[in-house]
Amino acid sequence: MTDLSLKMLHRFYEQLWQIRFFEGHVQRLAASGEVPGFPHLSTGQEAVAVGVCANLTEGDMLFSGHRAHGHVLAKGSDPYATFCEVIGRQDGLCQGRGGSMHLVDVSTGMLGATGVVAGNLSLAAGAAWAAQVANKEKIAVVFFGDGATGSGVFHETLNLAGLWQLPLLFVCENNGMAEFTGREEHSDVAKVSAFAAPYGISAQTIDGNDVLVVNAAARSAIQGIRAGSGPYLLECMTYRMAGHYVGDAQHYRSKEEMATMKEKDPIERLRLHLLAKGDSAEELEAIMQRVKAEMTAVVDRARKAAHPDPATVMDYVYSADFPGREENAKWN
Amino acid sequence: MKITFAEGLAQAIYEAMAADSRVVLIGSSFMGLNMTARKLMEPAVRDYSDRMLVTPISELALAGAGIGAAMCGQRPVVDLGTGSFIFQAFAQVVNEAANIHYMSGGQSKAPVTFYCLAGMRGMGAAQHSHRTQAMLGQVPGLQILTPGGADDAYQLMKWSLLKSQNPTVFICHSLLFTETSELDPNEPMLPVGRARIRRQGSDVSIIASSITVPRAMAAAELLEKQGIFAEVVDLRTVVPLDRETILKSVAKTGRAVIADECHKSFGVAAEIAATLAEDGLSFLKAPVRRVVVPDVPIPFSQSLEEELTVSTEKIVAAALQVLGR
Amino acid sequence: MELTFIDIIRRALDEEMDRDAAIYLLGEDVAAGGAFGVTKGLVDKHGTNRVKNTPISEAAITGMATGAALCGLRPVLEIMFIDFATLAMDCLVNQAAKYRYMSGGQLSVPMVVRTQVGAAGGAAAQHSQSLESWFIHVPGLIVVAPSSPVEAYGLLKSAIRLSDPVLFIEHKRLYAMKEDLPEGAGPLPIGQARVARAGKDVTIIVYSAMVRTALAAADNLAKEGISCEVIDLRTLVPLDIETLLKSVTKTRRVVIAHEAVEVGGVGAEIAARLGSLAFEELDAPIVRVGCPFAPIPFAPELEKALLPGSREIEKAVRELIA
Amino acid sequence: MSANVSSNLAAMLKIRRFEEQCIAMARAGKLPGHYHVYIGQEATAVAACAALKPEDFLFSTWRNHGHLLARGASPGKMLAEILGRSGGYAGGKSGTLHLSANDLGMPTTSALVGGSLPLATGAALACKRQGKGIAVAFFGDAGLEEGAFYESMIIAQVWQVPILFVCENNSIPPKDRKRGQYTSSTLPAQRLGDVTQSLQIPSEAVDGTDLTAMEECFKRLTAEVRNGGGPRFVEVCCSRWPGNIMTWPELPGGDWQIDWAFGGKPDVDAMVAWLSSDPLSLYLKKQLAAGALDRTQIEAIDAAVKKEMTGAAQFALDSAFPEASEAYRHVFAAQESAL
Repeated sequence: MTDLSLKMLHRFYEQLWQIRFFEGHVQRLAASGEVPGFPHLSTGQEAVAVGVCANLTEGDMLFSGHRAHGHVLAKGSDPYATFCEVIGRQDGLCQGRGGSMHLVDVSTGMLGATGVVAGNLSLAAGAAWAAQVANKEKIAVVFFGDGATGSGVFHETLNLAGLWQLPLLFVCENNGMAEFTGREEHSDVAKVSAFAAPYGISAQTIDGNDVLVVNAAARSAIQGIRAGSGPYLLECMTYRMAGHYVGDAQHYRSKEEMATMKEKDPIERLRLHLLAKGDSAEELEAIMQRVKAEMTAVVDRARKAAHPDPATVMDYVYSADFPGREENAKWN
Repeated sequence: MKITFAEGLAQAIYEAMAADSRVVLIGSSFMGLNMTARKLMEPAVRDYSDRMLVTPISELALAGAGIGAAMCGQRPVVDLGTGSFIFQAFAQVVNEAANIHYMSGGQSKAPVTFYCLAGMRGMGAAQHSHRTQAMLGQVPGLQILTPGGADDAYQLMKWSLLKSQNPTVFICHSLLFTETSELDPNEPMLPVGRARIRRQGSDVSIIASSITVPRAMAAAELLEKQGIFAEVVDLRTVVPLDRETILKSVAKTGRAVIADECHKSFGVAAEIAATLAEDGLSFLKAPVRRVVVPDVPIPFSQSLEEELTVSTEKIVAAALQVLGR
Repeated sequence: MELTFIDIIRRALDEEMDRDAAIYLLGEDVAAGGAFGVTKGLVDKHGTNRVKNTPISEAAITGMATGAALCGLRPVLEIMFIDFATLAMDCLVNQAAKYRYMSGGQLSVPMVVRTQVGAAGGAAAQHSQSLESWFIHVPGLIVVAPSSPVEAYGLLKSAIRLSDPVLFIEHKRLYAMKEDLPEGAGPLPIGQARVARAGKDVTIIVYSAMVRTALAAADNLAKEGISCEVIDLRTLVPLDIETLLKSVTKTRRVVIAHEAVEVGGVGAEIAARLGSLAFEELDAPIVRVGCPFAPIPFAPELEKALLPGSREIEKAVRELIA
Repeated sequence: MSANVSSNLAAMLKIRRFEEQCIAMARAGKLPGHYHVYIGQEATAVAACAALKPEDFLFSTWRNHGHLLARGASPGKMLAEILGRSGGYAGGKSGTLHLSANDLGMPTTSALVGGSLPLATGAALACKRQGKGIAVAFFGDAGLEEGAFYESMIIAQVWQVPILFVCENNSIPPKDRKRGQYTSSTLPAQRLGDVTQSLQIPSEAVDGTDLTAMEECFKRLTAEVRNGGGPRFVEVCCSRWPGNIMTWPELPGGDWQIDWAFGGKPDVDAMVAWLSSDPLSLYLKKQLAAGALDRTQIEAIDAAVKKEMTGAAQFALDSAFPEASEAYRHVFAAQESAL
């Protein structure tokens, strides 16, 4: 854990803040009605995205769900294009077709975020299979919440991954909440990692709020997968500081619970670690301020970006070689 | 008494739970993310929380559990949340519930209600905006309720929970919650399977259901300012489909505009247009027009979604077109 | 040499696999040949890596095929019966059909889902359905429904070469049908209907196994002096409306027939379009022939009572002419 | 001979002879469509149904004949249904795949892998709410490959409903199993109970060739479930009968013969090997060794069963094919159309 360079640690610190500020703007603009739809925030869970993605290469394929802002940014997408997508602009990653719940950036290997709980798991297995038959060292990674473990597809995919020994890393962000209800009401199984063993899949449950712990655990899991030891399930215990979606008043949480949040904050924990390593508070404050200013500039620019042209609404339903493309556009 | 759509739903659920202890709620986020509407469910939560089951995100098995409990004496309503999530439960809804009465030669029945909060709700994008009534309407054995007014939200929901003997999909549109209508508790309910003439007219029939009902009503008002009298037919239910009322209205007006939020091809409007082409050709004075959603997934961006929306303006334009204006 | 529908599909798959190493077959028992023996023997030539058995997990294997298609493979997935596609609905409707659009054109899902439809005696309500029109209502999917072995050969080859997800619908009752595969047969165009029989009095619009039925009806009607034009749609998405309009302009009368339930089916869409586009051309109301609104019963006598056949088509035509 | 031994023997023989009858009728071209038989698994249905009460609900699969017979269904009405006749339980609409008997607590049968499991879970919810009865779901090992299985388990556990999941694993003899090596199914789990145990559902395995062991097991498990203990899972380890081949069942070596319990041998090697895991033959041998019955008694029971089956076959064959108008009935149940 301590073998990471100071440069790397500063990079983590920057990335954590980048996601935090990005989502801060999303939350602020959503409150004023400027972000359409129901964006989901990962505030408090940033360490998982940053810790895992630091071990991935551009060729590795990533799948995520409706809470994907952090994963997309950590995998290296341009914050401007990402923000444009979240507010539905033409410069967005998907030209305004996807929005917050369906962020895709093929250039970074971010292949799909799906708005359907557990909808991404089997797709990631397919991507892993494609890598396996191509004999490449590439792997697939899928982020999902503990709520997804209630879905049958989770079970089907674990079975397949174990059976075919796929190069696939399951990363469960266990934030203890499935939409609006606590995990204890959903399942008697405290740890998601317990599901892996019957299928012969190795698994581990770790502190997901410590970016260094996440990074080290993911590194060793990913090395194993690349070496051909089959799928791995990494369960990161984390804490959703935000509601299920922007605007969720979180009546299901107690005041005491809200108060202890700060102790769990992954950014604060990394800051304390860096201070202990000899960084000065001023230095860290400067990093934070710099990221903050950058993100403000990005958001200001994005808000000025053009909306998509309604005349293009029929684009991309089918590929260019689809024979019925023109007929489809003409008839409608 | 004037009520809102959301009030009608909440009241129907409360009254049904009070009237019959077999009414069980499998999942209970009927109002989706609408916080004001969610408050309306508080009386039911207060009095009947023992009949509101906590649900993991397991749509397939939750739907199946609803069917199983219905076959064995309960009257469950399964809240599938966002209507698009019914795809996870298709195997149970389509292949089990719809077939049980028939396959058993009439021995068994499954009076279960599947509740879907569906439709183009504004920035729901491609995976949260489905209108599934056309797909489900092709499944013999399922009843599809598509209320477009608060009166029907109340009555159809209450009927489904208390009286229906068949599996029912209750399709609720999230943009209807604040629509209001008059409800006279002493008036007998219009039977299920009968369309409601929401407005009489002589020049053109506008056939609507669910969210297109208030939009058709608004269109009719705009048309009246131009001296055109549109008749608005609110289907209320897609299955059963009241072909008789549709044909009767078009026989009177000679012209039809069908406003529906499904995709154009193979949608609810296609079935109605086909019915008119088969049985109403002799009294049609102009081709039927469909005001529907083009064959394209629902995009996220506001400007793109608006382009696709079945709006009042588009209904007005179609009416003018069939009138040759 | 005469080949059955099954043999010919196998040959098309085999040749396409030779042509393109990115093509992989997967599905329940496909290595052993699948439930109907379509893929039998392919594993011996192409290996277990490319002809892959899966668990009975329709939701996950459809997702896997989609994910693999996103990442450069061209999977051909077999879903044993279209009735089981209900278990894969989320993936087909919410994922595969949407990825190109939601990603603003960044992603492609070049995948073919082979499945089969239809009632062929005694399989009852959960193994006999014709559910194709659900998928036609989903933008982003292509739906192909061949009517004979030779047609299937050409259409499957084309389907495999497309860049969008295709549902390839085979009919149980066609599996044993035999035809000569003409020398030099190749891919057939997607989106072009075929005039299976020319005529002048009535247009009968059909696809899949119903083409054979309509041709038989046309034969019988010819004896009464009624000349029917039979159009085989071949693909349901894209729908070749031009060919239909051309025919209707000539005959001025239309019967649309399919085995799927009449309500909300392919016929409803075609009737609606012709009702609007050919309003002036029609001399009589359009008539639809489809399955009545009931599940498929088990008893062969009941199944026969329910399924539309050449008798129903003939009756519809005679009524139109009268 | 105790009443229990004689009723067990009669119940198992009834299923065996019924299935042989089906195969004979299929060979004679009387049985339309595909079908599945329960030969080799008779002891499971017999032991499980003995532990049930009239108010309990049962759910089965396409391989359901044994469950219905053990529950007391009429062989004549079953056979009529399987032949698609009007005298069948569903008047010819269900056939073998969806055979059901609502008055016996078997309201429907799904022919989709895992399809009945959510329904059974819902039935258990109804039982819990109504304060009586339990639900039992029978399914094969392939059921574990479907997400429906897993979702049903989770819900049953969260809701603590009274349900017993009975997985009849007929793929490979238990002793030969290795991880990932099931023939009929594709699971990496070595013991199926490991999967359910990870969901915190008490799970166990029982020898499906041993009627006595299963009687004890089902008695205990149904009592636990009935007393509010929540769901239970049991894997019944059976051996696949050689006649269960890919497409259509066959009778290798012909009808089962009493003589095979007295040293006689079928002329098919696979059958000779299988007899050592045939629950019926094993039960007979055990009771013979214990002196609980003799050959004459066995022959008398078998003769009575065969007579019943002949009657059932006659009933089915005499039953008329349904009227065409029947195809349109029962799409919807009758109901009041307003409040």
